[in-house]
Amino acid sequence: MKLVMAIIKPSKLDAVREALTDLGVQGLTVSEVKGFGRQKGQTEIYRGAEYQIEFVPKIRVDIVIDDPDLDRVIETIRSVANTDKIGDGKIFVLEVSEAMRIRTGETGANAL
Amino acid sequence: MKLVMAIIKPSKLDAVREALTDLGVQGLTVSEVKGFGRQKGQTEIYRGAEYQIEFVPKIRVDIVIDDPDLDRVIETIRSVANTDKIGDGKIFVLEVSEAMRIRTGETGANAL
Amino acid sequence: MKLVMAIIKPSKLDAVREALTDLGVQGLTVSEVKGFGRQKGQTEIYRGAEYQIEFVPKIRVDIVIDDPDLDRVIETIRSVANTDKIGDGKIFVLEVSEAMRIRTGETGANAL
Amino acid sequence: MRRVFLHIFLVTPLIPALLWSEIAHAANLNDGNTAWVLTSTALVLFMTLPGLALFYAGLVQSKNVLSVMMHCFSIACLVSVLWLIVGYSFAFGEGNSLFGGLAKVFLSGVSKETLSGDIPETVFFTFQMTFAIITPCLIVGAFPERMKFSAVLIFSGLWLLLVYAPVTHWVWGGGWLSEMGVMDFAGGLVVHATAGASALLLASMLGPRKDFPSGLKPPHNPGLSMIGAAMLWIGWFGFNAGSALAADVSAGMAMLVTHIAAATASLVWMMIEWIKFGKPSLIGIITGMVAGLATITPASGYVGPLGGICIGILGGLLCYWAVGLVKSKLSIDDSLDVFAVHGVGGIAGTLLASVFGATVFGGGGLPEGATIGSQLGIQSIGVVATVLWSLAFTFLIVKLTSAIVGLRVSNDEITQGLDVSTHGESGYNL
Amino acid sequence: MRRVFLHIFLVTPLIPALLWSEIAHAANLNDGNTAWVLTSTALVLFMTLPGLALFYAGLVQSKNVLSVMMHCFSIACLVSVLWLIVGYSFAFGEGNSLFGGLAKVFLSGVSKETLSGDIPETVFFTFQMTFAIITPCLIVGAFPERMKFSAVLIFSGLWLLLVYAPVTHWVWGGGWLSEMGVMDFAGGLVVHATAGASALLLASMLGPRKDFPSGLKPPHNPGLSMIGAAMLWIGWFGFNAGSALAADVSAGMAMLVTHIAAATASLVWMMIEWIKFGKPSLIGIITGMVAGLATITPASGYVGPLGGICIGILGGLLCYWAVGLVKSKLSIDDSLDVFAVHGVGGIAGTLLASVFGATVFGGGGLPEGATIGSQLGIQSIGVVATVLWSLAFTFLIVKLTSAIVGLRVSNDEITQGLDVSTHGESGYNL
Amino acid sequence: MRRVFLHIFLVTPLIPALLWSEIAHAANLNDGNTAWVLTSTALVLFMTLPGLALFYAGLVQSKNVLSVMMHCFSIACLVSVLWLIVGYSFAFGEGNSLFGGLAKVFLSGVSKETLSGDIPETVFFTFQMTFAIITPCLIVGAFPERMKFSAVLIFSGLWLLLVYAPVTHWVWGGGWLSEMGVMDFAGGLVVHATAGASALLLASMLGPRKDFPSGLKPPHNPGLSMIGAAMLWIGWFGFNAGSALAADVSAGMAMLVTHIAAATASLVWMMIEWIKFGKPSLIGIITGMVAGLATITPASGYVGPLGGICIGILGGLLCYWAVGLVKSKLSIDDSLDVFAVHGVGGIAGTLLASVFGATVFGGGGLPEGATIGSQLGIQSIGVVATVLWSLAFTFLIVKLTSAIVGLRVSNDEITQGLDVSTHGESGYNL
Ligand SMILES: Nc1ncnc2c1ncn2[C@@H]1O[C@H](COP(=O)(O)OP(=O)(O)O)[C@@H](O)[C@H]1O
Ligand SMILES: Nc1ncnc2c1ncn2[C@@H]1O[C@H](COP(=O)(O)OP(=O)(O)O)[C@@H](O)[C@H]1O
Ligand SMILES: Nc1ncnc2c1ncn2[C@@H]1O[C@H](COP(=O)(O)OP(=O)(O)O)[C@@H](O)[C@H]1O
Repeated sequence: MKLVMAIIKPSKLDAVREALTDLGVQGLTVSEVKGFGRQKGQTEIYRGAEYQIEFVPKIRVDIVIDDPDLDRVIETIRSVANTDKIGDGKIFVLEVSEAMRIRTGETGANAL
Repeated sequence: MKLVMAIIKPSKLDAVREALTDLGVQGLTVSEVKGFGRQKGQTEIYRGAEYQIEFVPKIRVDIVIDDPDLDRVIETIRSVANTDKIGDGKIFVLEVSEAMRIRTGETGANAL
Repeated sequence: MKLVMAIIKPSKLDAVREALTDLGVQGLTVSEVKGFGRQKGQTEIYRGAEYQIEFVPKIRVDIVIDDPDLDRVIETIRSVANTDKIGDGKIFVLEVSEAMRIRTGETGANAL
Repeated sequence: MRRVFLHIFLVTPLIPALLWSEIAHAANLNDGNTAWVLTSTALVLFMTLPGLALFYAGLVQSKNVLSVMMHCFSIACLVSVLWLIVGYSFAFGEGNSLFGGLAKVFLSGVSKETLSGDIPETVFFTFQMTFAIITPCLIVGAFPERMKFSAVLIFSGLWLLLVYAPVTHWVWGGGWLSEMGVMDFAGGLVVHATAGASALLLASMLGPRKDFPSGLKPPHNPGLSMIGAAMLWIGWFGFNAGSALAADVSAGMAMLVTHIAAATASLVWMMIEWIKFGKPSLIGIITGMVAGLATITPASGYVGPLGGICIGILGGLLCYWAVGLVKSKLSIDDSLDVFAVHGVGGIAGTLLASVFGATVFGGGGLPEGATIGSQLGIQSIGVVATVLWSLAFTFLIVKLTSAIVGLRVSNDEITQGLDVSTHGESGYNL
Repeated sequence: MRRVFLHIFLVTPLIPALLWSEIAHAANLNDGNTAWVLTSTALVLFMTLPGLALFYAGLVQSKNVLSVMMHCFSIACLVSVLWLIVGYSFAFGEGNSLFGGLAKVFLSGVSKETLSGDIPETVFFTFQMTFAIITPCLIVGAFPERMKFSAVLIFSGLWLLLVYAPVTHWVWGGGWLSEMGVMDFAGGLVVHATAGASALLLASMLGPRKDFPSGLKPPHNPGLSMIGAAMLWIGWFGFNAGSALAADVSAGMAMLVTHIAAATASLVWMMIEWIKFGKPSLIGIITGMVAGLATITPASGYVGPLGGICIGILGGLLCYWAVGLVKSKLSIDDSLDVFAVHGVGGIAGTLLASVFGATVFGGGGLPEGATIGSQLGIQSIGVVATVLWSLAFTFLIVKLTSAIVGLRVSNDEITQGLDVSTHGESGYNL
Repeated sequence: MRRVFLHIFLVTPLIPALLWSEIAHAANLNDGNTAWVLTSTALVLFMTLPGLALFYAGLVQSKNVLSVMMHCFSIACLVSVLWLIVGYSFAFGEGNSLFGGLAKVFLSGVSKETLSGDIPETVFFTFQMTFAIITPCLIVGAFPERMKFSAVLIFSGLWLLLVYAPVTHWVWGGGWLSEMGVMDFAGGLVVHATAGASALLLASMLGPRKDFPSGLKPPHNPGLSMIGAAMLWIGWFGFNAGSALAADVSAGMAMLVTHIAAATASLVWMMIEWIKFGKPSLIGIITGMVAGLATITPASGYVGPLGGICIGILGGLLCYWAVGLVKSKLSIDDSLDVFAVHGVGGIAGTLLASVFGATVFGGGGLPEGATIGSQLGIQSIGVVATVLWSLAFTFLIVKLTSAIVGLRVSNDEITQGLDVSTHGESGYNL
């Protein structure tokens, strides 16, 4: 199994979720994160003084999938989350050695 | 070493932490996440209009442990976090190649 | 490629980010987490009753890097985040099998 | 409880005060009334800042919370200055029966000592200014999360002068509606009908929020809205009971029926939700409260406790029904229901004033010679005239504003949220 | 806008009011006093909405923040309607020395023009209504995070009629305690002792929160509680100084001692925490403030500055001690310390009124013929009677409510939080 | 403070009011005026609690939000008690032209019935107390996020007695500045100049926040600051119009010009930001509001609508400029701009009062015999004396405080945030 960890723009979350569901992905987990990269945070000005906001709000989507689904999932995320603008984010893939559904104790791909 | 990444119900956090501590786990890291899966989010109604909340609040617990402890940790989490209801969550396991305690520079299992 | 996952004290975030940037790291992702470990949370007292706060606020920094950079990155984080006090945190390293930049579709080390 | 006390100690310090009030009467300025109208002025400003700003801010998404507050705050400031320069004159200058004219521009002819009735005209001016402030701020609920800030200011400024000030003149400034005998104690026509009708039209001309109607996010902070609602309630005491312009029996009854209508409509809304959805919500009960208050407003000086209860019930039912109507049937994104709550409430209350104002329903009595039927006719003319005028000029002003600066921000800015994209700041850095 | 109206319809609905104002004048309507009681009414309502709602809401967990606000808001609405229908009559009808009777049901016999002392009776009615609102809302602090919403409403409605209204009649409505000469200026017995005693019993019958006492989570938003506390302080000026029912020397001194007692008790609580734990907390200082205010309430019309200080010190010390007592010794989950702060404060203040009300301690003097000792006896009778009555009827009402709808929500609903499970909304979507 | 004024200029703009007040004096207590000053007292306390506390709390980082509230709350309590014990006497005792003396210590000689003008002296005392409360609380903006809590309290207590009380005596208590004829209606010198000058010096002696000036974090909750700002605006009606000590024509005009200056300065600040940065911010507009209010304060009883507008414009411009000056040129971390906004505003307003107070600029007229030039001289003396005294004693008090308990918390505590490290609680457990 693979963990696909996608860092995307917050405004793309709903579209990504829908596209993945259409693909048959059964579940995913989302966290609010802050990103630092080529895209710079905005500058806020308070009472004339500049405050540099270093970080940009991003959403991290974690999806554990069975190996054969990997390419389709990556491709789907890429196509939906892409706006051709700096800061669209990244997709990282990690190996998952085990998965278990807490409710049933099922393991492996059945747990997803 | 292994990273055990458990997605559980928020109300189970304290029980899981206690059970793991009893087991001898020395540390863990917790984040607030939102889950999407078989369990659907609630529908909220404002002024007669329905708002579908797609995501359900979940807690993600990350525990890095030495290989031999893996089974006991998984089993403990499962037994404590289980309510037999949809949405109890998942346990994923990933390989950790290196660990270091920042304070001392210790590495490997000593760092945990 | 490697995912370096560093759990550090919130007050060290800016220093770590700057040191990594100086090192040439192009991007990173940050989340607010709560840690449990040797360092205990504070006790808060309300109207004479004690409330034990089990968890301590921590920052988790995720950096995906190319293999050769690993040692320098770890060493840099360690030296900057270290205060010699309990609770300085951990650095974990995981293997990343694939990376993609959403905007361009670049993969591998080019995506970082 | 001094009242009880009085029974115990028979000699009291109040006698001199009594004599004093005789003297005051001779000298015309009534200090008790002045004290109450000064207080009411503070209360009505409090309704907008921070009351209404919070009520609305809690209902939008967190990325637009500051922009809504900014709308209310900046409109309040702009209107204040315009009111001094020309607004007050347009509304309360002698003028003719349609328009107040320019005689009181920049308060000319009004000195510190000038009285209006038995209170200083400066106090009357400031009290009225707080009404002029809240009315365009009500319309903010029609366009949050998408309208250009420059357009907001241009629209609101013009609207004050072309809609609010004239209608105020007609109803309270000695204009044709008041000559005809229309009853509008505290602003069912002047405030709620004008704002409600204009909001509906503006919302439809501006277009909906990006995800309307499916895909909307729930209110980001209902508790903030509750704080705002509670402040509106408190402030409404100044709005309605202050409109008596005296600390007298009229003010007393106005406050009583205002309170009762608010409480009743809140309960009605709560029960509807409880029965229909099984979950009575905080947003629901406070929306009912606003509906009750808007509905009682025009009638608050004329009806008795029975009228308060009945108007509360009807206000709650009608506005609840109207919310659904606008959203589902008309599909207009009057985002925070300005028309359904204020417009419908204000209009209903204006009509109901002629019913529950009658002595037979426990009211203080209709104008001499009027019957419920005849008065209902006059009230209807008031409603129709006010609504038509509001729609016509709102249409013109929106077209004009659109031509000058455009109405909507870009979709990217909407996605980012107006707080950051327009105002360069974010609401919560927790 | 009466002013304009006057110029236009020389004979109109307002005629009665006009004539009336002549009569009132003759019959002594005092506009300064009326202005102050109108203002005080707004201030006291402000204490509950949003004051108390925020004070309590900040102390619970974030998943129950809206439910606490909803409790306060819906109880306020329900009580308002009940007060009009029968509550006021039960409390302030002539009746007999135990019960006010039904003569003033739905304000029958009270017209717009009726005076109560030198202010309109409508104003007295509304002012008193705000006291009737806050008292059951205080009890909300005993049962948050676990009580069924239907049970909350049924309990509160019955409690108003069976506990609050009768005791009010005894003390302020000409009943037996007032005949006996009990001193309770602004509600130590009527408000704080009734609410405090009932809260303790209700909490123990309802059972504790799921994680009581270990495993409790700290207040989710102390800043919100601070806002509420500050509003309580401000509003309390209307509560105590408004209870003079006049803008006179009594009101002046009442406001002064109220303020001083609040400030003193706040400092006392802060110092205790500083010394005991090394950390003076915001929650601590505002709790001290409430303790000081509750304690000075019954005494506020009788004592001088020295009394204010002493009552502040004693109120702070006693309530601090009581909080620990209830939690550790009695193990009752009176969650937000209603009894320890309001009950103990109100009772202590009622007793202390007879001490610091005496001229020898700088007070305004006890009732004619009374000594500190004799008055202390009367005050004690008042306390015992009020507490016993409150306990007895609270017991019956809780049993009844429990039989009709049950008291507690399920454990699952508690875990999920009442905001979502009962009201279908969430507090913070940031 | 008209009361003091009366003794000084026998023929002035205030004459009608004067005559009036003579009559009132004969007739003793005026209930209308008393009602208004009671109300104003509540309004001014509302400015500090929760107004100012929220305004400041929203501007700091979330880990220090409670500590700022705690500063305001605890200073308010401490000052209240000190004011009763000696502060009032220092300020308003007969004394000599420099110092009020000890005659009114613990209100000795003042009974419930004692009048001050035509209102109870207890009311005058409490009204003045609310001014004494807010002034040291303003200084909180100079030292948040780093000052020791014990040092905060010691500094504030001493400052009240050694800076605030004496200057108040000079200006309003019959001291040398009032004898000289200085015009300061509601506290440009007494409140804003003292607080502003002291804040600047204290900030520079205390040292900057850890990350000043680069590395600062933006305000954690601008909406909270907006709530506070709106409450300041409302409360300022009591501050300025209440300073007429009567519900009369003076109060009416004071409220009007106060409002107009606030609105104008808000718009000015908004426009500057819009033009300079393209983003008009909520923090900006509310800062402008405070600047306008601080600037109009000393002039509010003397100027007309034109003066209100002009003072609003000048206040906005000057304070905006001063904010940049202090931060960039002086590099002093007066963190929330107390000097730039209050100090500069208060001083500018004091000087401008002599210009726009003149009849030629629509004002009510300068004191008899004074020309704009001569009065400007007197005002300047007032400014210089007030500022020098404030600086000198602030220096001494800071040195003393530093010697007793030290000024700053440790860097570790700063990093952790004062909420947890000093007060043992956290602001948001969402
Ligand atoms: N090496 C990295 N490790 C972890 N996260 C990264 C890394 N590089 C980028 N990110 C995340 O991806 C986001 C987008 O990256 P950025 O460089 O701004 O734009 P782009 O991906 O379009 O080149 C960043 O905000 C950050 O959250
Ligand atoms: N494939 C997945 N990848 C990542 N997280 C998942 C995945 N499937 C489920 N989850 C997480 O587990 C939670 C519970 O899953 P759900 O399908 O609702 O119930 P259950 O595990 O009982 O079948 C989800 O809310 C989500 O956070
Ligand atoms: N085994 C672990 N797995 C995951 N996170 C851990 C683990 N041990 C510690 N942590 C994280 O590291 C933080 C610091 O650990 P702690 O034991 O308090 O101090 P130290 O690292 O200095 O010994 C914890 O708060 C927790 O977030």
